Parts: sequence; structure tokens; C-alpha cells
Amino acid sequence: MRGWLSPIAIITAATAAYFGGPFLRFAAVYILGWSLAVFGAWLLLRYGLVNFGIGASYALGAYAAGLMYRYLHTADLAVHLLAAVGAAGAWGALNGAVGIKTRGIYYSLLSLSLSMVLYGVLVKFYTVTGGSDGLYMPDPRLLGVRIGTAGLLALAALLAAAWAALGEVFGRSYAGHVAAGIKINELRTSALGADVGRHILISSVLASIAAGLGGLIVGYSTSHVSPDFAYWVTSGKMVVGGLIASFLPWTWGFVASAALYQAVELYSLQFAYPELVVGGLLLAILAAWRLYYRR
Amino acid sequence: MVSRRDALKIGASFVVGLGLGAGLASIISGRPSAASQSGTTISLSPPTSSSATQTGQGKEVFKLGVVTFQTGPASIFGVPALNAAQLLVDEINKAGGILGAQIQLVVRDESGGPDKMVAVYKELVQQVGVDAYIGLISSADCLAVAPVAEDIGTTLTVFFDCATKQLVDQGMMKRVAFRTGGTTVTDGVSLAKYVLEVMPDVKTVAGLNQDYAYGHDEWDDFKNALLAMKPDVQIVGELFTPLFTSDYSAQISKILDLAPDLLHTSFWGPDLVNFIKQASARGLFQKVKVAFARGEFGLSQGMPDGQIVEGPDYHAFPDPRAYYVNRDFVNAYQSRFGSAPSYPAYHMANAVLGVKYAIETAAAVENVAWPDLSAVIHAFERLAYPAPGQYIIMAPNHNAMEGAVVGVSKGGDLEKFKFMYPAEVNPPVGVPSTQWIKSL
Amino acid sequence: MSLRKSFGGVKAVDGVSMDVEEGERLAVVGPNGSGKTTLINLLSGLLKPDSGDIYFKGIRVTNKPLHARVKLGIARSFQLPSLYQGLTVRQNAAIAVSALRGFSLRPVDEEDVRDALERFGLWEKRDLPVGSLSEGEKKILDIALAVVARPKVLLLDEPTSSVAEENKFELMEFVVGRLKGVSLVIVEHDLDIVEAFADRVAVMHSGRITAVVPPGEVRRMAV
Amino acid sequence: MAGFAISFLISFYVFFLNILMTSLGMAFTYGVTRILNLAQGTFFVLGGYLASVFAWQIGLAFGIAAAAAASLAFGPLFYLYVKALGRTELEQLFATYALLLIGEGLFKLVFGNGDYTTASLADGLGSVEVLGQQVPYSYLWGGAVAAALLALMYLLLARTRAGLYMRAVRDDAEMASALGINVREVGLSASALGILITAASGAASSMWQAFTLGLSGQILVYAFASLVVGGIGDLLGVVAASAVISAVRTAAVFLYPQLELVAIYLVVIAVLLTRPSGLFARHARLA
Repeated sequence: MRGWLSPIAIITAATAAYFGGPFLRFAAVYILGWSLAVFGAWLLLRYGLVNFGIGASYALGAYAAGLMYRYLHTADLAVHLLAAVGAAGAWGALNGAVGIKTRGIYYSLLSLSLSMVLYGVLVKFYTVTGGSDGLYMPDPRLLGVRIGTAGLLALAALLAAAWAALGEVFGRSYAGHVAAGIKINELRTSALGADVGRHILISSVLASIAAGLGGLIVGYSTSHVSPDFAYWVTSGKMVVGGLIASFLPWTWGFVASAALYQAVELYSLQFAYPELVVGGLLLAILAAWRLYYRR
Repeated sequence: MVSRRDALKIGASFVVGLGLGAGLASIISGRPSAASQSGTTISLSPPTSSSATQTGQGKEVFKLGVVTFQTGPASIFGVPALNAAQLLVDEINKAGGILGAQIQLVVRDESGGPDKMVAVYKELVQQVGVDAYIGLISSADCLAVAPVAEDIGTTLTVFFDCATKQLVDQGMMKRVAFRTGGTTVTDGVSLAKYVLEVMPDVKTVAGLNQDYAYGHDEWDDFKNALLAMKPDVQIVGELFTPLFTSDYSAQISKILDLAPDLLHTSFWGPDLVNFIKQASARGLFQKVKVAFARGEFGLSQGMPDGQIVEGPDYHAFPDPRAYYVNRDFVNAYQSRFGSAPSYPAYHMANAVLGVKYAIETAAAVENVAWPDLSAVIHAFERLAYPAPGQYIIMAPNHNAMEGAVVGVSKGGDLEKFKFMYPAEVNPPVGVPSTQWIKSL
Repeated sequence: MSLRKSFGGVKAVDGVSMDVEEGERLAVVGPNGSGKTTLINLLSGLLKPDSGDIYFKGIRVTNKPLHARVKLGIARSFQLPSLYQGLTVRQNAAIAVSALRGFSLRPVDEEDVRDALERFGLWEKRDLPVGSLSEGEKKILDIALAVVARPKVLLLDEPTSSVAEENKFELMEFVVGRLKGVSLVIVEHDLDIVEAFADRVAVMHSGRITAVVPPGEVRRMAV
Repeated sequence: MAGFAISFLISFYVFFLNILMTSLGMAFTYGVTRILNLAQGTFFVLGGYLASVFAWQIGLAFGIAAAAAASLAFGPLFYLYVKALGRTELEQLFATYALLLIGEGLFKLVFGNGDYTTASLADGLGSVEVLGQQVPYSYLWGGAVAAALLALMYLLLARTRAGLYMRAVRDDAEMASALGINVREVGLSASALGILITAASGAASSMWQAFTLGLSGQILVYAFASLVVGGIGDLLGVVAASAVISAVRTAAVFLYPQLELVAIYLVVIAVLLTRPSGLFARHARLA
């Protein structure tokens, strides 16, 4: 039952971050939020699906709240959460339904194209969405009270813990085993009685909701959402985060991988050649993975 | 289970990784250091008045955060800007620093989007503890960072380049945030005025701009200013292209088809170069005159003669022979980096000098060794100071009233300069830009 | 109504009509390219027929996908054992158990996994990666995975191919002994096996069933 | 009307050429090795950078040829790199993503942040006037390079033993291996060739396109699109896909320019919804 320590570990880490000063508090919220998107990418990787459009869900979660605030002037957290889950869930269903027939590179490109259509819409409808400048995200309120940094950190930690718990359950579950089956040999899994399309559809929705909630949290933490959230490069980073997570043996691997990626990316910005720092790190991770996990 | 071959392979890849790491380390340590070897000293700073009457504790090190593009297509702006920052900081430090405090640059890359820029802002302010922050070229980045800066409210924050008018129109720079440059309104109005001077009979105009907020703003401001001043001008086409398009042949065909008297574009970076190359190969410049809002970088890339190019600053204006501040800046920049400073370098100079003068002025006014933030803000709101490109006049809306240089391309340079005075090309404080443009 | 399926201009199955009785073991024999595997693919739902219909216990299953037929009771094995490479025997069985459950987040019932493997004597090998099994064991595991669904009809595609000659008989005996009451459709080359285990034999040629005979007469037909 | 038609045709042709140039090498490499190379754009940009540097020293044609020749060395290196680090498809994806980032860093280190192009030299080639429209010769030469590369690939695949092996590996790597083909060596030569083609395309594109930082990733999406629309592993499919994409995009610019940004993606979505393995896929997938 060691896996059940994951949610506890996440909450503990978030609590520790709370006492680490304002920047660490912010960084913890940002990382926990981003990690939810990584979870989405990771979940689909369990099926062998490389989703280069997961950023669309991430963007939708944040835009749902940002647009709510802009047009309905509501900063209510419950409303925002519902809107984010609804928008991202619907998008996940669309992506899943549309992607059911495609696999491999075709699936990747289909999801990328879908997300880029959303990106195009967000940039194009300048007067509605704020265009490339993006939207302001308010401090969320719960029952009319600002939840503040502490509240946001608690929210992020709870969400991440909840999804870690889901990941733990998933790993042991029938559904998780079917995912492994689909990844290795889809036809065989289908011949054993699994409705592959249905599994992928449900997981797409779950992954999309996770990413949408992640976008909402990151949007709150930076008070801003922009179409960059939906750009395919953003999705690419999440896929890389998901890949690192899949190299890690723990259920909270998605949080660890998000923390590692974001920390290194932020750290790299102080150098004249940041790409070399991030690229070098990825190489080192891959080499380490190859060294330790050889069969 | 690891075979020898595989072990070797992994070992080799590790060595490659390590080599890369070592390479990185050497690059990092090899980045241009604070020590300058240039012989010329810029005589920008007035003698620092550190007299015995001052009270309070002075500062030894002044940490200055600078954030600008070092990677990606926009590094064509960011690199000259950072160069200018390093140059000026070295010169200021050599002359004794700011009130005796040596400036220490803390540089970050402006890559990763607005949310990453908020993260970087918080890191610099809350973690590194910079004394002032200068940064940002992208409008979206500024719009994301401004509310956060005001919310934290502890650190003087100067936007040096982002040209979005929203910062002013929506009053987003309330207390700690300032901008030492103009907006797209400055660009559009100055360009429109110049166009009407050199082409008084212009009848038909088309626009070709990048399809994002900046491109739309540049075009709207130019178009509206032109229409306000000459209502009989006809807009025959408004084209927008995705950022970083490599092929403009369809747009060029369309423009040749429309055959306007004038084409307006605010293209920058690879888009600007691609457009100039492809348009001149198709003979567009023989048929249509083009007004460039960001054309300076195209001058060395084969821009044909006779095209209208807006500064906002240009290294040959104000004439270095007459204006020593620009002369010293151009000479020092040229001898250290091998090329003349481009306009982002001037914008950075505005910001660095603004921070320095605001602090020194505040200290002098308050008669303290080191002024507190509110004193600096108070001083900055009313500051006017000489910068290499022009005299910068700060307005109470925390935005500089910046003028603009417009000229005509000739042999890779600009000529027939006209300087548009700040009051000519900026709305009065408190007047929304759209309303002001209509009244031109 | 007879089943038809063609690839490009090639008629792989060209008008086959047949029935399988409950508990019956029907062998399908015929030369390479006579359409035996295509027939299995049509029956299992891997391919859709160009024309014709398939009924199972009175239900038309012609357009039902693979997984839906499995739930009705039609399962299949593969000519080349189709196992989950890189996983252990137990993990393979766990996937087979899970495949019948829909998207369920409940933990996998280890008893079911154990039952599935014990029935075919593979429980002792549960922690071995499937790659390290012998060819015969792979065949058995492949069938064991299909049997998890408790099919009424099991389609066995060349169950003894790639197994060493001397082990074929033993293998079939072992498998058939554990499939009492299940109707079997066996595609097979080896006539000795067919004679020993089939109740009826369908002879296929050029996509058609040319004769259905008792096992004893197969040799005469083949000659 | 003739003027409009010709300007449409020119635009169509040029964008077609652009897409084709970016996707040919990628289609080739992916078709044979099944390595989804996120760093393919890096080699395209490398070709452009090298051509721009060389062309100023030794002239346009030699510069482009020299850039292509220099890139020959990178093919085997790339293959070894990927094979050493990534065995599964996901690991390979990871490895090429790292390479994309490292490539960007190295470009900045070596070439700085300027714009590199040979367009000024290509201006010297002049242009031909067709119905009142100037058509620069550089585009025609670019088309010739693309045709030559296609012909080279076709001859190699159809007429040589190496090509036979590549086709065998492309169709079924396991079977090819069982038949005694050294899959590794075939993959090595295919990636070397794919990278050569990509770099040569980039070098030729420098006649009308500027190369600068951040381009490697931008290019990738176009290459992906034509690869997927065309159906993997078919050269003519890639040509046809490039034509389809260019036609739709050019029509969008002329008729409804607001759609330019998303036109290409809409094509991809439409194709994948109706033909999940590409418009011109040669192998039927099992249901």
C-alpha cells in the first residue's frame, strides 16, 4: 500500500513550500497546477497515445474561468471549477471521439491540429478572448472570500493529491491493465473483449479534465491566461513531462517530473543558452533511464 | 544483463552529456562579463552629489534584473537590448555606480510565454531580491506582469519596449510600474504624419501585418490616424498573416492585384526579412511604396531605396556630431559589439538611465543617502532626462512621452529624417488613445 | 446467405455457408491461401464480410465489433501467439481478465487471474516474462487468455503451428481436455491432429468449402 | 482573370514548394526507420544556415551543394544518437526533442541571432515575366532541386539493392530482419539520406527564406501535416499532400484570409477523420 503515500507526500511537500517564503509558495502552486496537465499527458501515454494537443485542455480550463470573470464578473471558485471541468471534459470527449480511429503519429497530429484550431480561435477573436494578449485571471473567491495564496496552494495540493490517488487506483485497476494491453497490442486486447474506443474516450475525458484543472490553477497563480497555453509547444513540454513521469516508479511521479522540468526551465532562463541547459538535462535523464532500466 | 556493447554505448552517451554540460558551464562563465575593455567613457551621468549633509544608510550593491529575449526569433531585439544594458551598467559602475552602489545585472531570458514571465518576475523580486526590474519586449508579457508587479508592489518595475497601448489606456501602471518607451500609437501617428508629408496625394492604402495583438494594434493606429488626417484615403485591403510565416507569395500576389499607393506593415524578425526578399523578387517595390513600422532591421537585408521607415530611434539621429550623448553611446556600442545600436538598444538605454536618474533625483530631493521606493516613484513620475536617442519626458500616467524618428531608406541607411515631437505623437495624459487619434 | 470477402481482386472467402453445433469440434483444412484464416477473421470480427451474415445463437453478429462478439461468447486465438511482450505471464492474464470489465477503476481480482492460469497449468510460471516461455507454452497461454472470456465458441487458428512435431499431439490433448463443452473451430494443417480431435471436417479450397466430412474420410479427400 | 489565375498559381506553386521541401526528408526518414524525428526541422534550418554562410564565399549553387554535402555527416550521427538513447518509440521521441533544444542552443552559439538567407544572391538569378507577373528564377531552381531530390529518392528506392532493402524494412522490419537484411545499416543509410534531403531542401529554400532562431520547431508542423495527409512511406503521397495543403491555404488567403492560420489544421483534421491513415495510404488497416 505504499502507493497511498503519494497524496500524503504531495500535501506534505505543499505544506513545506508554504513555509518557504512567497516565491516558493508561488512556485509550488505553479508546479502543482502544471503537474495536472502532465498527469493528463501521462495518462494518455499509458495507452501509447502521444497527445500533442493536451495544451488545449489546459487553456480551456483557464479560459473558462477568465471568460466567466470578464463577462459574468464572477470570481467564484466553485463556478470556475465547474466551468473548467465542463469545458475541458467536453473537449476531451471531442478529442477522444475524433481520435478513436487514429493511432501513433496520426493521433498525435490530429490532437495537435485540434489544439491549433483552438489556438487560432483564441488569437483570432480578439474582442472576445483578448487575442494574443490573453485575459486577466482574478483571485478566486470561495463564498465571497478571497482564498489568497494559502488557499490557492491548498487547492492545488488537494487537486494534485486527488489525481495522484486516482493514478494509484488506475494503476491497480482493470482499466489500468487494459491501458497497458492497448499500448502493447491493441488488436489482441480488443480480441479479449475490451472496447478500446470506449477506454480511450473515457481516458481522454479524464486527461482533459486534469489538464483543464491544471490550466485553471496556473492561470490563478499568474493572474493571466494567454493563447500560449494552447500552443502545441506547450503541449510538447507536457508530453515530455509525462514521459519523464512514466520513467519514474512512483505514483506522484507526475508532480516530481513537473517540478523537475519547471525548475530546470526557470533555472535555464538565466543563461544565454537556455535550450542547451534543458536539452542537456533531458539527455542526462534519458541516459540515466537507459542505464538503470535495462531489461 | 547489460552487455559490454550496450554499456559502452550508454557510457558514450553519458560522456557526450557530460561534455555538453562542461561546454555549458564554459559558455555560462564565458558570457560577457561586467568588466568592460572599451576605452571611451560615456559622460551620461551628471556628477553624483554625495555630500556630507545626506542622511541614512547608502547601498553597496544595486541588483538590477533585466529580462529580454535571448533566444527565439525575437532575440534580434533582445540581444542588442541586453548589450546596451551591459554597456551602460559598466559605464555607470565605472563612474561610481548609482549613489555609490555598484550595479549588478541579473539577466533572464524572456522565453516561455506570459505565465513564465510572471514566474520570472516573482523569482527576481521575491527570491533574488532585485532592487529594480527592467524588461519585456512582448506585449502579452507586459500585460501579464504589470498587475502582478502592482500587486506585489515592492519593486520599481520598468517596461522598456513592449508597445501595447493597453498599459496606458487601462491605467495598468499605477504605482511601481513604468514604461520608458512609446506605444503603437506613437508608431502609427508618426508614420501617418510622415506619409502625408512625403505623399500628400496618397489615395489607396493596404495593410499587411502579423495576426496577433501587436500587428492589429499597429495597423489600427496607423489606419485611424491616417483616416483622421485625410478622410478621403481609401483602405483597399487589410491582410494579416500568422507569426513566422515563411512564404508571403499569396499575400504579395494579392497586394499586386490591389495595387495600392501605399502598403503599411509592422513586420519584424524573420517575417520582415522574408517579406522584403520575396516582395522585391516579385517586383512589389517598383509598384507600391511601403511604410515600415519596424523597418530598421530590414535596412541591412536588402530593403530597396525610397521606403518609409519609422524609428522609434535611429543611430544617426539625433546627429551624433551635434548631440554628444548619442555620439558616446554609438561609439561605445560600436567599438564593443561591432555594429551600430538598433532601436531596442536605445529603448534599453531609456530604461536603465531612467532608473538611475529617478533614484539619484529622489535622493537629492529627499536629501538621503538612499531613497525609499515611494520617493523614487514620486521622482520618476515627473522625470525628464537625456537619453542617447532623445530627451525622455515621463508623464503622470507612468509612461514616457516618446517622440519618433521617421526617414526614408537609402543604400541600407535612413535619410530625410523627421523627428516627431512627443506631444505630436502621444495622446495627452488622461485622454484615451482612440479618442485622441480621432481628433487629429 | 453465404459469406464473401475479397481483397482487391482476390476472393479470399467466396460464398461459405456452414453451421457449428454446440459442443462440436469443427476442423477447417485446406491448402495455404484457401481462405481458412480469413474465415476465422470474419467469424471473430477482425474483418467485416463484403456480403453474407453471421448468426450466433440466433443473434445477427455480422456488424458487431470484435470485443462485442467476445462478450457474446466468440473468442479466438492467434496463429502466431499474440501475447503482451515485455510483461509477465501473470500480467498477461490480468489484462485478459480486465479486458472483460469495461472502464472499471476497481482493483484487479487476483483470484480470477489465478483461475485463468491454473486451468492451463501456468500458475507456476506466473512471474516469468512471456518471452522466456517455450513455443508450446506460448500457444497455451494465448489460448488461456482467450478462454478467460468463457467463450461458447473458440476459434483456434493453427493451434499447433510452430510447435515441435513430437509435442503437437500432447499440446492438443492438453488444450482440448480443458475445453469441455466449448464449441471449437480449428484451422489446422496436420491431418493426424484433425483426425484425432475433430468431430467434423470442412475442406476449403479457393475460398469455398468443397466438402464437409467425418474425420476418417479426410485423408481420402486430401489425396 | 488571367492575371488573377497566374498570381494564384504562383502563390500555390511557391507554398507547395515550401511544404514539399520541409516534408520530403522527414517522410523518407519516418517511412523507413519509423523514427518520429522532432529534430528534423533542425536539419532543415542547418541546411539554410550553412548554405547562407557558404554561398557568400563560393557562390550560390556551390554554396547550396556544399551545405548539402556537409550535412551528409549528420545522418549517421543522428541515427547512432537515436539508437543509443531510444529503443522504444517514446524514448526516441524524447531523444529527438532533446536534440531539437540542443540544436537551437548550438545555432545561437555558432550563428548568433541574425537572419541568414541567400536571397540577395538569388536576386541575381533574375525573374521571368508571365502575363504581367514577375516569377523569380529562384523558385524555378528550387522546384528543380525538389524534382531532382524526388528523382534521386525514386531511383534509389526502385532501382537499387539498398532501395529494395529500404522498402523491405519499411513494409515489415521484422520480416526483413528474418530475411537477413541488416535493419540497422538500412536505417542508418535511410536517416543519412533523409537528413541529406532535408538539409538540401533547407539550403535551396534559403534562396527565398530567412533562417533564424526558433525556426526549427515552426517548420515541423508543416512537415507533420504533409506527412500525415500523404500517408506514410509514399513519396508521391507527400507530393500530393503538399499540393492539397498548398491549394487549400492559398485559396484561404485569397478568399477568406482569416482562416489562413487554421486552414492547414482543418485539412489535417478532415483527412484524418475520413481516411485515418492518410489520403494516399497504400496499406489498408485492419478494421
